[in-house]
Amino acid sequence: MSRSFDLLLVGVMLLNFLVLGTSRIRVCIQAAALQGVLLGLLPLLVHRSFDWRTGLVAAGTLAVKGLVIPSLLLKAMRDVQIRREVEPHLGFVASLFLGGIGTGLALLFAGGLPLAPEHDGSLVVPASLATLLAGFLVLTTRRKAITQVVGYLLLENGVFVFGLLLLEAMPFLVEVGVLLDLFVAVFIMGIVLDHIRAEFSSLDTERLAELKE
Amino acid sequence: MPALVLVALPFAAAVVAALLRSDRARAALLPATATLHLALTAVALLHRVELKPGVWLQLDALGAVVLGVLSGLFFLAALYAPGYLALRSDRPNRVFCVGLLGFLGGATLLVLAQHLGLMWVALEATTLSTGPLIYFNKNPRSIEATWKYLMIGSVGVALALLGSLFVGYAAYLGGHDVSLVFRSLLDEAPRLSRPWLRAGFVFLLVGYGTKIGVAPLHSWKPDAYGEAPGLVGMLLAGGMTSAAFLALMRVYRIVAAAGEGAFARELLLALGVLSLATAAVFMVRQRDLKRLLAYSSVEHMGLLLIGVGIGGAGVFGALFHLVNNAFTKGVLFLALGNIHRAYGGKTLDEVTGALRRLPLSAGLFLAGFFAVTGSPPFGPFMSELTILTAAFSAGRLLLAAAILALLAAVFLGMGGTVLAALQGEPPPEPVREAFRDTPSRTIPIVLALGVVLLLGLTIPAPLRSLLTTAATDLGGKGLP
Amino acid sequence: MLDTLVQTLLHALVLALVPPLLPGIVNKTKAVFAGRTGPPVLQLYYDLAKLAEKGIVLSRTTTWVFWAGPLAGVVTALLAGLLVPLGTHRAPISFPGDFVLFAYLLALGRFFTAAAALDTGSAFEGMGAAREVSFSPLAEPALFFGFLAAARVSGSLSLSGLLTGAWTSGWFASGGALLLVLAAWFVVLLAETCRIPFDDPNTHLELTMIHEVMVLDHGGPLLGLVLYGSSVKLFVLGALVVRLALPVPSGGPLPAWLLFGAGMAALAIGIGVVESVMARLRLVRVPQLLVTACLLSALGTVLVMR
Amino acid sequence: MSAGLAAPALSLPLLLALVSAALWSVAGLLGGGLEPRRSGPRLFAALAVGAGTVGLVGAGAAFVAGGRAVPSGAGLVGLDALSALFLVPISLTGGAVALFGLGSWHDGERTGPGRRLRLALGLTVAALVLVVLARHALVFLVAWEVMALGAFFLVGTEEDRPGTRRAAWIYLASAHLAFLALAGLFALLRATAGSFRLEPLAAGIAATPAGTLLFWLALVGFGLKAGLFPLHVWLPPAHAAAPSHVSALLSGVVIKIGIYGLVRVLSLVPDPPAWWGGTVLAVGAVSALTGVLSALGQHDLKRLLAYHSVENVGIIALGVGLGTLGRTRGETAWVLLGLSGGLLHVVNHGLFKPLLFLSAGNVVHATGTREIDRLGGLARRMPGTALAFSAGAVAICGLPPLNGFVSEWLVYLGLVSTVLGRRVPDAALAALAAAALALVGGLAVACFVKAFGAVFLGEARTDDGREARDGGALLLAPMAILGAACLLVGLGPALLAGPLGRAVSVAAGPSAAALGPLAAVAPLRTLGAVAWAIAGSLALAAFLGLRARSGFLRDLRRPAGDGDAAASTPAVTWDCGYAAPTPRMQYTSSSFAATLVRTFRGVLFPRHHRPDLTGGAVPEPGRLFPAPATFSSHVPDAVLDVVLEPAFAGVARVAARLRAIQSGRAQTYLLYVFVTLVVLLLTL
Repeated sequence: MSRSFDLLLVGVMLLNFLVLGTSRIRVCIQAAALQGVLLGLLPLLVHRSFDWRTGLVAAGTLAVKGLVIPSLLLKAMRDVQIRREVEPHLGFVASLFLGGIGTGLALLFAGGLPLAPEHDGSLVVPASLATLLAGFLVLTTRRKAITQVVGYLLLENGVFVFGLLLLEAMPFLVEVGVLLDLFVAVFIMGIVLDHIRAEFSSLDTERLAELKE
Repeated sequence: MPALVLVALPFAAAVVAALLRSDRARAALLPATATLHLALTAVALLHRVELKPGVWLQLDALGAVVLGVLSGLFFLAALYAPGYLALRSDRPNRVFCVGLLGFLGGATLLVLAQHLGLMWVALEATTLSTGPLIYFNKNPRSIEATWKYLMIGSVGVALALLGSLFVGYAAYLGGHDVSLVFRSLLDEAPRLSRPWLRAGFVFLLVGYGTKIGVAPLHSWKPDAYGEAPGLVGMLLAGGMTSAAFLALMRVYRIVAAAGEGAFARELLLALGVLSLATAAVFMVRQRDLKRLLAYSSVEHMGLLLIGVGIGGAGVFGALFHLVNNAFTKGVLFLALGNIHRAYGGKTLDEVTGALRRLPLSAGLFLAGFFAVTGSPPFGPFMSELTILTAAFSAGRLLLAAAILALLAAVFLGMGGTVLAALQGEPPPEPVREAFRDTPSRTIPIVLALGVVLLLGLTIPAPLRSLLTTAATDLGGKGLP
Repeated sequence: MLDTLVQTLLHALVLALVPPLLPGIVNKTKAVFAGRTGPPVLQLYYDLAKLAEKGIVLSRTTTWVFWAGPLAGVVTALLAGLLVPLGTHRAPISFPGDFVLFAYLLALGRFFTAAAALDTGSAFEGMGAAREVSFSPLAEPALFFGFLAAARVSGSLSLSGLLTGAWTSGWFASGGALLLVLAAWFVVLLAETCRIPFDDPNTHLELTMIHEVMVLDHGGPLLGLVLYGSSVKLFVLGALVVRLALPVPSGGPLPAWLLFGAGMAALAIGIGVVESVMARLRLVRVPQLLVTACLLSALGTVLVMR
Repeated sequence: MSAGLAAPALSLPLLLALVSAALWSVAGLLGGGLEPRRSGPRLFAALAVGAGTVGLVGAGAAFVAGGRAVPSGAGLVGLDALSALFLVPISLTGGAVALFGLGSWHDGERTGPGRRLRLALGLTVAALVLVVLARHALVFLVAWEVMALGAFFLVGTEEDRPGTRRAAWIYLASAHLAFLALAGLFALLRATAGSFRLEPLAAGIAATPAGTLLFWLALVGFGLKAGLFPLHVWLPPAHAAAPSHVSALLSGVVIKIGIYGLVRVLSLVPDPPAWWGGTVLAVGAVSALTGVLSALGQHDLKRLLAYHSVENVGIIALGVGLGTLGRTRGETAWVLLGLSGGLLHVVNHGLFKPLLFLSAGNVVHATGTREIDRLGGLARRMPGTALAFSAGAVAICGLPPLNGFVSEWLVYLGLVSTVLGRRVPDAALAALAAAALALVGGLAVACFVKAFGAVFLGEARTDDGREARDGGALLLAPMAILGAACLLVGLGPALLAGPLGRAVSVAAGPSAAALGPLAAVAPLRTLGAVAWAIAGSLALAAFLGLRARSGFLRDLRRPAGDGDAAASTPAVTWDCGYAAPTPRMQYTSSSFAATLVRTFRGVLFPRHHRPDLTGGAVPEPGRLFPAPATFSSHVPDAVLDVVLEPAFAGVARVAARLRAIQSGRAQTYLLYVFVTLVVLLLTL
């Protein structure tokens, strides 16, 4: 694996911290978008030989993760006029701290798993797990529905990173299917967000805790 | 190539439904599609062939069992749907019908998929298509339920994807050309990389376990089942869970073939027992009937995992229980749907004396209650007895005793609520036109109960052989 | 054969005629202790004869049960008497487990006597009935533990066998145990026949009585039957105690009968003495005394088993 | 059952039994289900009586045939002496109950419940027959559950009355717990013996852990149904709430099925450990004692009778336990006496308890109350019922010359022969049991003197019974039948020696061959003769009493008031010359039992509701008299009210607290998913 590849992965991980650290939802979304763009570039670096499949996957990823979904979220944010994630269940500093621990754990865990020679020493596995954890952190600690969607995006990005190891293993159809599913999922979430806003005139998930026991 | 048609049919119908103008036509489209699907299923079941490597869509024994359940259940739901939608004619049903058909298509694809990735795609599709169904009632409670369902479901499915990738990488390290087709994975199983396989199984267990709804991953269930219309609840509790269970079983089969079966079974047992306990805790004095059924679903999914975890004849019992549970849930959810309509509520605050106000539906609900709590001569009893016997045969006396104790607790919890709702004096008639039992709204329930009763009295030979094959595929054995 | 027949007839005659004598002896003893002349020993016979002449006053409340009480009392007591060996021979009726019949016959009598008392609908007689049926159950275990001990000692299952056998083998082997049983049975006797310290047969304070208060409304022949019945009961239970306590001398029936008669007389005098020297217990104390009796004979059984 | 009918080799008795079962279900379906307008009840009664007769004939035929029939009917069903023995009370009581139902339960305003009642009744009895015929675990379980659920609907017949629903629920809960235990039991049998057939197990299983679990499952499952202490909790409420003839069926037959199952399963085990028999024996003794004690404290006539069922089942279990112990020790006498005593008591209790419940039902029907302290003096208004009840009372107290005495005597005899035995522990246990049994007998007498006296004797305490009448022949005939049967068994126990012996030899399982004839250890002929003597002398006494004062018979039928001066002078109760006594001054049942209840307060936990003397009870300055105050007392159920209710409340509280984990926040739920993932990953 090339050095630039690992650099991009480092960038992905740093973006996790940006998402975890900021209270401004716009920044969150843009960070996720940027992460999407990086993910879109990664496939091109995996293969020494460029083929049309990789190109399509890269393009699709760029489009979906980098453009469409972020713009959807930004629109939703504008509609409901919220700027900041106020008083999350876990403070931003603490989130960053946990994110750091998570990244460390990811490195440890990945160390325990065998790798193919060609992947040896690459940051793929730790990066993927770290992003996954970051996604989970956002999902479990943030109150605004939009932020949670961002968390879900991070989660998916983590999975995607790992998928790079299997680019040639994964048949094209599945790749596309995965992308499509992700897109539809977020799209439907967007719709639901819209309804939530219409129903509660807010995107605070505290309102969504009526059903108990 | 019936497989492809089977998958294509519902999606095509969904498109048609989306295009159709009139709500009544759309409502009518459902039974038509369901009947056709059932017929095709029958054909597919009759002409099953041995698994060929490299084929992506094919019906093996396990798939056949679940496909039969799925198609039959959807048929009943579709029979029930027109009457129900006529009752709710105040709201458009386009999204609803499309969602239903999409669910059928996704689930069928899931059952037929012989490829790890494709199977995942199908499951995600089913998840997404059912979201709108839960939101049918369009009130704050239902939107909350939908939100949780989507969030938790999607996260679970994402974890499952990572798990699938792990398995794929395990194969990659196995050093042969990576194809995620089950057949080849099974053939190569011994050479898969154990650490990745185990990790992959854990992720898949958590991911698909979320869809199956075993504790502690069940948290979306009561909300979703509680707020969705009766027939959706039925499809979720009987169809979605069964399909997700099938997905898990396919993975389990690979893990077992790779020689990690013991490890996997321990995890299954742990989650299973935990589910039973959780269900018991939440059923005690549960005032909401639909949530009660949701926890009952948690309980029975737990039983499925336990059956597989025990191994031997327990696997047969688990698969048989999957069939029984699906149709029993059909009885319960549809009957409860009627009661819900009649009282305009589903908690003990509104519902009392249902046996007087709605004799037929309430009677069927009572029968379903006895069936689901494992009373003979209904099917669930037979399958639970099989699982229990397997536990004893495996020498797990404590486990068996624990199962018995938890089942008792579940009965105590469930019975109190159910009887309180069915017996006693009904409240004065509501002002709006009184709901009555009509054939269209009761015949599907009677059919479902008939199936449950039949399965309790005897296992038809074809089904028996099918279950036996499926059980042996999963490393268990059939009834001695 | 003939001998058996004669003995049986004798048994029946003694059982039928002698009982009213016992209360006479008891009262005479008490009179002596009190320094009075007291009624003649045969007083009860005179009373019975007189009562037989009288008419009956029936409460409008009563039914056939009111009659059944006295009759059943007499019949069951007599039948029970046929189970207890008196002379040298086995009792007229004797079979394995007949001691169960013995106890349950008395219970049958108790059932109807108490029911008859309730039949009058009087608060006092209800109270008496309640006490009668409340105290005697506590006496039953004492009785049965005794039977069991004697049975294990003698290895026999019938009253005749275990009462006789108890002496021949038992007293030397395990005398202590049988002594305990004897004590317990004496207490049971006092309780069952409503004697001091359980009940005072000739008090007239209804609130403190048990047996007497049950029969307040029985008059004339019915009262006669009641008195006769209770005397028979006294005789039968007494015979039980005496047969356990005394041996059967060899050398023909005559000495045996004489010894038995002497024993019964001694028992009656003993009761008289107890009644003269003791005071009635408070009713709440009665159960405790009975439980003590049970413990005594239970201890006896344990000793026998050792 | 269908398989049973289809099977080629069906012995005649078995066929008859199956026909009877079929008739019962038909009766239920026609008489209850699809009712031809008004004739439903009559049709039901007719079919039911027919079914009962067929069942009796079948049982008789089975005894004649020798009663060791191998399971026929494809091995699904079979009829041996043990099954036949239980078939007798089922058929007899079933028929009697159906007749009584026709008398009391076909009045117009109760048609709806009436139909459901008949349907459930027919199916329940059919299932009962099938349970005793079953030779295959699945047949057994299915029939068992049909019976259990049928009984649930029977108990809930009058669900509109207060307390009925709770009673039905308590019953259903215990029934299902029992069923689960049995499912576990048969699953275990299947796993160990390798077959669902009810066939003798291999030796040595009893000693394994599986064997221990097997015993406990059987004891709990069947004990719950039989109502052994402390599993009896459902009995009192259910018997009180159910229609009286249903109560008769419940206590006469349904709870006996628990005993049947226990005996049947024990008979499958070739070598029961000593502690099995000992445990059953001890449990039996405890149930007998607690049952009769709790009965003493009741004011509700039917609850009182229900507690006596606990007592009698205890006596039965005592016999069964003794028999099992005898099998372990190889003492044939214990086996013969214990088992025959227990089984005979099953039949006897199946006769006199329905008799009591039917007469109690007649009282409730005529007065509309079950409160003993509201009744009184009914003997003059309902002489027939009074006679029936007194007969039942004498029988259930085990008093000669009626049937109760025979079975209790057999048990006593077995216990005493154990006392004479060599092993001191056995002897001590038996001695304790015998003494306990004696105490129980005495207390039972006390209790039934109270019940009989308070309900039928003295003066009516309230107006409830003013218009009470005996009711028609349909109500009296069943009682007459049952009473006659009681007397018959009492007078001719020797007649039963044969069938009883056969049943015992089946119940004794593999070791049965060694058993001698029952008559060898139990002189039943002598006992019969003595019974005749007792009955004769009582009759003679009655006759003499009649002659001496020819007022006797007239007193039987005499309405209050007019007497016969020549025979006897009518007057008011003298009562020590107490002036103007009123009926309310009579000793009530509560005060009657007060002494004993106080003596045994340690186990009865009597509750007193005293007036608050500091408050309104003392007069305020202005007023002369204190405000009216009330005092009441009741004896709660020592297990249900004292232990279980609080325990369940506690559990429910804990569960409620645990439910906080379902907080409603998606974030929390996702956290659970995450935690699960991490925990499972740690197991790698």
